[in-house]
Amino acid sequence: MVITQEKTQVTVKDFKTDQKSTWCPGCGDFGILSAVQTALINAGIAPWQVMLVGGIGCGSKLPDYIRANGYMTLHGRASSIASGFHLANTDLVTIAISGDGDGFGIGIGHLVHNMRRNMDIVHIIENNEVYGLTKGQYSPTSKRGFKTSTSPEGAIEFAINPLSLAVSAGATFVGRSYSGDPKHAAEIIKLAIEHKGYALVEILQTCPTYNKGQNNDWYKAQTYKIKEENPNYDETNMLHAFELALKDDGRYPMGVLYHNTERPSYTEQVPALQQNKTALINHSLELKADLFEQLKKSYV
Amino acid sequence: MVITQEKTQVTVKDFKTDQKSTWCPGCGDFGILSAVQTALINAGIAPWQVMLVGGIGCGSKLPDYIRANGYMTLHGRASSIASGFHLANTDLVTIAISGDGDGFGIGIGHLVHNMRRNMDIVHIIENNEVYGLTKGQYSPTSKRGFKTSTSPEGAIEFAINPLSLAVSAGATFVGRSYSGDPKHAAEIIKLAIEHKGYALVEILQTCPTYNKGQNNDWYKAQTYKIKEENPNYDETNMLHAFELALKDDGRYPMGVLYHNTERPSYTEQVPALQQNKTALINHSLELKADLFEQLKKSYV
Amino acid sequence: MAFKQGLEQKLEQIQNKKMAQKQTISIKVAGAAGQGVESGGQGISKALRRGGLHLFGVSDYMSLIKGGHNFFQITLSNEAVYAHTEKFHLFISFDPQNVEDTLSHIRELHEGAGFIVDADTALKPEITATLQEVGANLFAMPLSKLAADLGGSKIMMNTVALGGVAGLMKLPFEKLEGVIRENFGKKSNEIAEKNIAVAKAGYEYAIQNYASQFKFSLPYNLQMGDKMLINGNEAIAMGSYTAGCRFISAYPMTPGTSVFEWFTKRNAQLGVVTKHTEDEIAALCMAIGAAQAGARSMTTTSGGGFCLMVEALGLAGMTEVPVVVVNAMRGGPSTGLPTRTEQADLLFAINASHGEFPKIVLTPGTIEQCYDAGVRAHNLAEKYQVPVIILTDQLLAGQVRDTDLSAFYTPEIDRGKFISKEQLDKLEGEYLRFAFTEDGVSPRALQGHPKTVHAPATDEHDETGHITETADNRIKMMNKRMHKLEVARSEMKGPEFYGPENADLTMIVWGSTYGAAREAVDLFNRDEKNKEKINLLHFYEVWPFPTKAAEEALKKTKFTISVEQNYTSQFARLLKVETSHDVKVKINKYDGRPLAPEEICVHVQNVLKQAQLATA
Amino acid sequence: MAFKQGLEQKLEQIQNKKMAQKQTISIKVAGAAGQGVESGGQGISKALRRGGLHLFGVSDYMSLIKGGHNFFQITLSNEAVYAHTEKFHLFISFDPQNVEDTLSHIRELHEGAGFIVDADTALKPEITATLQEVGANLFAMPLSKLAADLGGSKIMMNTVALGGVAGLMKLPFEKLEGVIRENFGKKSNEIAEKNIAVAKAGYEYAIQNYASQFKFSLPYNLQMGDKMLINGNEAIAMGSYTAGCRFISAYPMTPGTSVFEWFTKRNAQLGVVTKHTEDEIAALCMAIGAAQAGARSMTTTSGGGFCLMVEALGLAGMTEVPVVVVNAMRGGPSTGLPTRTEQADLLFAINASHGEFPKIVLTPGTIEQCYDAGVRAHNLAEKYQVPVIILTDQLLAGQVRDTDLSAFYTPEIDRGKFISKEQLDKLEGEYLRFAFTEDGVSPRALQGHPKTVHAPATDEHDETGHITETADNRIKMMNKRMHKLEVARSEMKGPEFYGPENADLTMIVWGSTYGAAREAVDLFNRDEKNKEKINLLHFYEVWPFPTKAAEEALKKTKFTISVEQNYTSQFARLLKVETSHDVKVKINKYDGRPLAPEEICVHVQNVLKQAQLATA
Ligand SMILES: Cc1ncc(C[n+]2csc(CCOP(=O)(O)OP(=O)(O)O)c2C)c(N)n1
Ligand SMILES: Cc1ncc(C[n+]2csc(CCOP(=O)(O)OP(=O)(O)O)c2C)c(N)n1
Ligand code: SF4
Ligand code: SF4
Ligand SMILES: [Mg+2]
Ligand SMILES: [Mg+2]
Repeated sequence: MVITQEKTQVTVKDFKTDQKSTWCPGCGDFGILSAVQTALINAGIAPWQVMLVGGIGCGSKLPDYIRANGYMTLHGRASSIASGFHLANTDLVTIAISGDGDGFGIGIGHLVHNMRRNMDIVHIIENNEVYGLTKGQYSPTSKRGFKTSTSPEGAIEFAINPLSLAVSAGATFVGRSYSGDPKHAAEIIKLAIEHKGYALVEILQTCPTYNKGQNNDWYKAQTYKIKEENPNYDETNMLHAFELALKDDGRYPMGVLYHNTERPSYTEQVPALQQNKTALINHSLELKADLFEQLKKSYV
Repeated sequence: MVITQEKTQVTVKDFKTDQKSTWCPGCGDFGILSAVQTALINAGIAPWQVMLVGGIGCGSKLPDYIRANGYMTLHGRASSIASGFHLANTDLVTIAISGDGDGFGIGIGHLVHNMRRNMDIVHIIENNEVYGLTKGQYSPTSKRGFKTSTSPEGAIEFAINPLSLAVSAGATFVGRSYSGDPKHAAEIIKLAIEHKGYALVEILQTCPTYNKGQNNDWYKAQTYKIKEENPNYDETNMLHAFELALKDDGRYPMGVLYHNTERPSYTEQVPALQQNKTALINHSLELKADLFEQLKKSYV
Repeated sequence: MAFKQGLEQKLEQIQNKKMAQKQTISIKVAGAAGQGVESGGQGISKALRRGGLHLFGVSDYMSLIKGGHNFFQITLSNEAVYAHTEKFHLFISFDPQNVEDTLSHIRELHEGAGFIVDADTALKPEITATLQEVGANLFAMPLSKLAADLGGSKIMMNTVALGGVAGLMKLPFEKLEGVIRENFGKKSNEIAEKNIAVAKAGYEYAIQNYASQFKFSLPYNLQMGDKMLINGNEAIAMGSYTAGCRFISAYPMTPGTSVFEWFTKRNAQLGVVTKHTEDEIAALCMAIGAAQAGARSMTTTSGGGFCLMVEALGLAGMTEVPVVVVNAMRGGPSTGLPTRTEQADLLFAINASHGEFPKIVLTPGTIEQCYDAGVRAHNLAEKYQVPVIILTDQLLAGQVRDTDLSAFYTPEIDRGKFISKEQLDKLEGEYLRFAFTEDGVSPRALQGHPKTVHAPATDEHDETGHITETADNRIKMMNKRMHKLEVARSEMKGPEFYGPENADLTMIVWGSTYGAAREAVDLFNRDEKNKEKINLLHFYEVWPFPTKAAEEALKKTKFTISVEQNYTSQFARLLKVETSHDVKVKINKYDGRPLAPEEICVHVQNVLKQAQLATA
Repeated sequence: MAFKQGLEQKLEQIQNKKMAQKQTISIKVAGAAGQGVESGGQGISKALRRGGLHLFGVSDYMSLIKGGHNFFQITLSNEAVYAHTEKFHLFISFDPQNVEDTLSHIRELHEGAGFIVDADTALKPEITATLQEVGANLFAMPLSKLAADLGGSKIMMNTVALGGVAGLMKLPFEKLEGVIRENFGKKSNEIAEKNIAVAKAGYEYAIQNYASQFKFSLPYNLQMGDKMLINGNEAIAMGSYTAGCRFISAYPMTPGTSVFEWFTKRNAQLGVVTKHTEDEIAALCMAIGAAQAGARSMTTTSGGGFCLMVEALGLAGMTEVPVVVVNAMRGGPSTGLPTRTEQADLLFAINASHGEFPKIVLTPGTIEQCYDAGVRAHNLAEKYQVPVIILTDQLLAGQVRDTDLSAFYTPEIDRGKFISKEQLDKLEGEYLRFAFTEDGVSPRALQGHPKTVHAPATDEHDETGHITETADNRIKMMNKRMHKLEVARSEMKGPEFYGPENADLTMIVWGSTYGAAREAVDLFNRDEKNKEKINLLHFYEVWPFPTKAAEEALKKTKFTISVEQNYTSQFARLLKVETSHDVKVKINKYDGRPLAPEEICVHVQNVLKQAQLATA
């Protein structure tokens, strides 16, 4: 995002809230919450300088468990609501927060369109490969064969590949991390915040209740950092990003998969925002008499 | 599709209807209508053996102008309704018909999900890069800078790349043709019909009313046949398909971009359809007394 | 009740009565889509209006882009005029070869009326025969010839025809000339001048050849001064803008689109963010996002798109976000009659979304009320922190009527309990976004200030916005939210009468039906026998229902009938539950065509007859 | 009216009256989510039911997966029982350290009631003090010890507790043993046997140590025979299946999901295509696609998902496609109280989608009616070729009650004017999908036969299905479609009374409120003074509204009050507009918790008192 506010000295304390979390013990969402907090602290963004727009789902409740501006909205609509908020107030860092069902399932239309528009927001999608809050149905990222209440013989659909999809839809920042490594996740989120344009951050997330197989040990074995395996990886090359996203060795590459800094963000191109260099909500509501007269006269 | 019905000897006459078209003179939709008809004739599919599910838009009205089974439904929902129809009656060849707004705009969520499911239907998307029926607003495929009533300074969004998106979403057949070449379009549609799984056919379409610049001459200059330019093009290679889809030389490759024959279709994996080798609508509705008793007893 | 069923005869009786002061002339311009019916109609309207006539204009069009058959109807009068008429005096057709439609228009011509067509067209014998039957004159003008000879292109034949109309109407030519210059001058001066030349030729040709046959005329009021010809959607848009709307996100859907396009066309000039979204869900969600940020925001659509918005409507209701939704109704259900008019979304709009939350529904009936609704919607939304729906329809969206510039007033912007940055700086203690208050409205401060950090939830929440499921809080929060509806009810505008007090019969109308009903009042009562027989009661702010005002007004009625453009008399149902009032007879029209005053009169006469029989 | 406001005292008065024949014992099992409250509650319910008791069971749970606080309530009786009670006799807690919730439960214990906890838990002094206050006994059983010693794992402490309950209830142990064997036997015999052993230990421990202190008991009816404990959603699903539903597409949303999961779990066995879709729009659209193909189809959801379906509902209405939609209501608006109950979608459902088209709305109130609604929905949908909505709610969706197997009858499948393949082969002339007929229903033939080629449109269409905008056809088609509603109205089931004829006061209820109201009738009238004072009138098929039957029934009432789980008395509003009947008093509950019979009685008593004062 284009960060317009001054950096603020903040600590964990500033983000502390009394609200009790409703997450299961051991849920990966705790790690993600801490990663978000760390990223904000490291980026120098205070609770009042950020806007966290949650969808609906276990992970989407994140804004309830941190002291920061937020808005817990509708299932699948976080991306749209966050985009609207951002266009009206470009001063806050706007972050949408979804689960895999929320973001890649019901919400994929908004996701795809806001990515190609290059809306200047961050979208964190917590991917536990299952519907948690509704008690364990398979999701668009569930692996084929995953048995759930709505797929008792095992899912027969091919899972979505969020990263290749994001790249081809036009996201300009595509990163991935994992809930068991909040430090890494915080780094990626911070990069996403600093990126200008739509930044998708997929965070692989453990769900010890409904996706027991993919626990922390499993993820540790299945994930690797892109830059560690290939220090020369060029994240600005779209075709490389595809290749990596499509690599079918059962392992999850982590880090920044794709980063395009050349495309202008949507926000930068909106006439009403460019001609008047302050956030829309600060524009005067006063009606200019001559303009009004001119508008009316044009109909005479 | 798995074509279960016998081939039928049909001619243009069989598809003739009295219904007057409401398309503008010179509209590319006429060419597409004729291509659909030719494809059906060549595939040996009679009007009663096919189901054409239209969304809403100029081109989506196609089923009104041909004598064949059809259903003109809602804006953006053709893919879902066609999938539901197909699952209940696997005997008919089911073809969804959308405009670019219908298919790639409001309907992209259903499109993406039905592609990765590999629903065994054909989806023809008539891409005129504009909203025709609502009188010329820009669409998700409109080029950047395209001036319309909702983009008076020119569109500031990056157009969707339907083909790379389809490939990464998991479509198993991705083809493209153009309304000015109905013969080629018919060939591609026929291949799509014969493909088992989700077959996306994008048909570039002229709209002489709202997209005057992209007329037949323009398209003739901007399009080329994949196989003509590269006879060795391997449509089964996903990465090649990406590369071609992303090639940014302003020209449109036409033909079969991607073809994956290995993935099972969704339909083939549905227990209720597999255990009883006839279309769902032919299954008996009779209640087996012992099964009913067993169901009730399980709650005692 | 379906219309036009054996009623023609009675209609004639009504029309043949002399109409005292008010005189009207009606003109129809018809042709295929793409032939310039709409632009021609608008152009001649502007010219005639500027001449000093009152004018009502509305177009009838099919759901297609080119071809088919559209028409534009103009009603001119020496007095204010609010609806089209069924019969008319002058008919210009660009597609006379479309025999079926042409004949149906001709059958509605008055005796002595004129029919302008290009002299080059070989008219079908049925057409000339029917013209004779109704006693109308054929004005076969050399439209294409004059256009080709003087303008250099047959395309200008429309302009020749408009010149002909101006001639027959004895409009000072400079009025038409002015409009043509304005309309074509943007393209090029040369084109403008050519069009003026051909118009002039048509003008003179008509005067010389047909003026003596065309006996209808109206006095031009040269003192009339400036009036706007602006349609309902444009008025809503302008009212919204002047009330401070700075964000509009929408997805095109007829007839809601033009509210959006009013803004998109001027987005840079007005400093408004306009977003064409991927669907209606995103349209309302983005508007809500922007409203939550603090911008006055809106969206616009029609029924099918409104369907997709109802979930987000509940989001706005639950989290108390002010947002404005325009639903311009058209013929339903489903895709229905996409370019025609209907009033069938009333109960859907009022009850839209699951669960219960306060919302406000405005149903303007005139251009002036459209402007006012635009203004009030944004003020009420922010004052009560609720979603506001403006329910308009195709008829109102696209109609023009000479409108006073002063009716478009400079609004006061009432942000309600809005806490400014400056006030926040001084704030002590914790800010509670959903604080319990007497009127249910909580002071509203925006996110982005160190003292206002909060995160509202669509789940039930406490005063801070945090999720909580306790029964006590739930009850209080429901009471708080629903109480806003009661407070708002007291400022909803009550219904208004038009016509004589103490009328025997009162028509209950809402929204756009006002126009035709108002003309029907004038038309019906003008008959000497019927003096002061009927009036109307018009509702234009319907939710929360202004029950008290409605009850007061109903006391002043003797016999009520509802007149609605729908099948199930939705407003009569609403009135029943809110006031216990049962209308005696329900008049319904649902063929997508707007009610005409004459048609209403026929119904009214039937009702009166039957009612008298019944009480005899 | 909010409940529990200074009413406790009056409540006591009612409860202390001897209840002649009907005796009840209520049990509550509480704990955090994930502690096995639901499974434990279901298990002991099954065992007690099999012992020969009537039983009503319902759970109360928060919107989270683990933690928080849930409970399962069981009401047992020697007679049929339809609701939970406010006060109860036996309380088992797995999270007694959750002081606040535990205390609130304890305060609802009867004098002499028992509280089972693990002896290893050090109870907070407030808890023991409050227990003493209410006069309840602490049954601190060695739950974890027995589980560890005899079962080898503390996890089995729940089973020990259930054994304890069985012991106190003097249930023959083999009843519990049977249930445990069935439940755990699937996993492994060993686990089953261990659980039986620990249950037995709990059983005996309770009998030896506490039986003498626990004075409540019920006679087991050994002749009772088989009854189902099936919940409302399962009953809807089973009714739908037996009526021939072969396609269900849905998106998970509490509390609608379990209808779907009933099918998904059995999809191969039953030969039903089940599709978990990407959203609710696709869910209904796929079901409509399948229905258009000819399969009996349905979807299920809750309010928020229903919002997303309303556009497609209009598609089904316009193209006359039979499809069934279950909307299981929960606390709204928006995300609201996702796991709690409410009846606030009635008017939304009836008026859902823009424009006007016929639909049918069923509002079952009991498990038996849920089954019946499942059957009827599919038959009515196909007979009238309309969408049918089953409006249920969280309370009904999740409740179990001993249900006769015979109540789940073998349905007749009525496909209405369905034309079979064989008939088609013989058909002469053109097939018209939307042929005009006397009852508005057109013979329905499927696509896929050489003689039936057609393509319906959501635009207004002619008899073939082709798009047309003519006014004449429009009027006829609207009349045709809307007329189906009138024909269907005559077969909508009218309301049913429960309780004495000629009661002084009649409660008007709909849907799930039947249960608590029915128990309230019994409870209230059992008081000698109140004999035959109140009854209820229950509506369970509400759209098209069974006006005649309702009017007949209302004539038999003297003084009516509405009792609804919503804020705005939606049913009373509907009743008003349909029958002109004004209920005298409206009772509303909207905190997401189900009404209890005692609570209703308090309201009724207040109403009666005030009414008498008023007429005095
Ligand atoms: C419109 C709508 N449909 C369905 C639901 C029910 N629902 C709540 S959360 C959820 C899915 C949660 O899955 P995911 O997004 O992966 O989040 P998780 O719980 O796994 O973190 C669903 C279907 C809803 N709230 N709204
Ligand atoms: C829910 C909904 N929103 C909007 C519309 C209005 N509408 C009709 S067609 C259309 C877009 C047409 O564009 P496209 O799909 O590209 O088809 P084309 O007309 O260009 O062939 C829209 C927005 C609608 N019918 N339904
Ligand atoms: S269900 Fe899974 S995702 Fe949800 S809170 Fe529990 S562990 Fe976390
Ligand atoms: S507007 Fe364009 S797409 Fe629509 S019918 Fe006309 S030419 Fe074809
Ligand atoms: Mg998930
Ligand atoms: Mg298009």
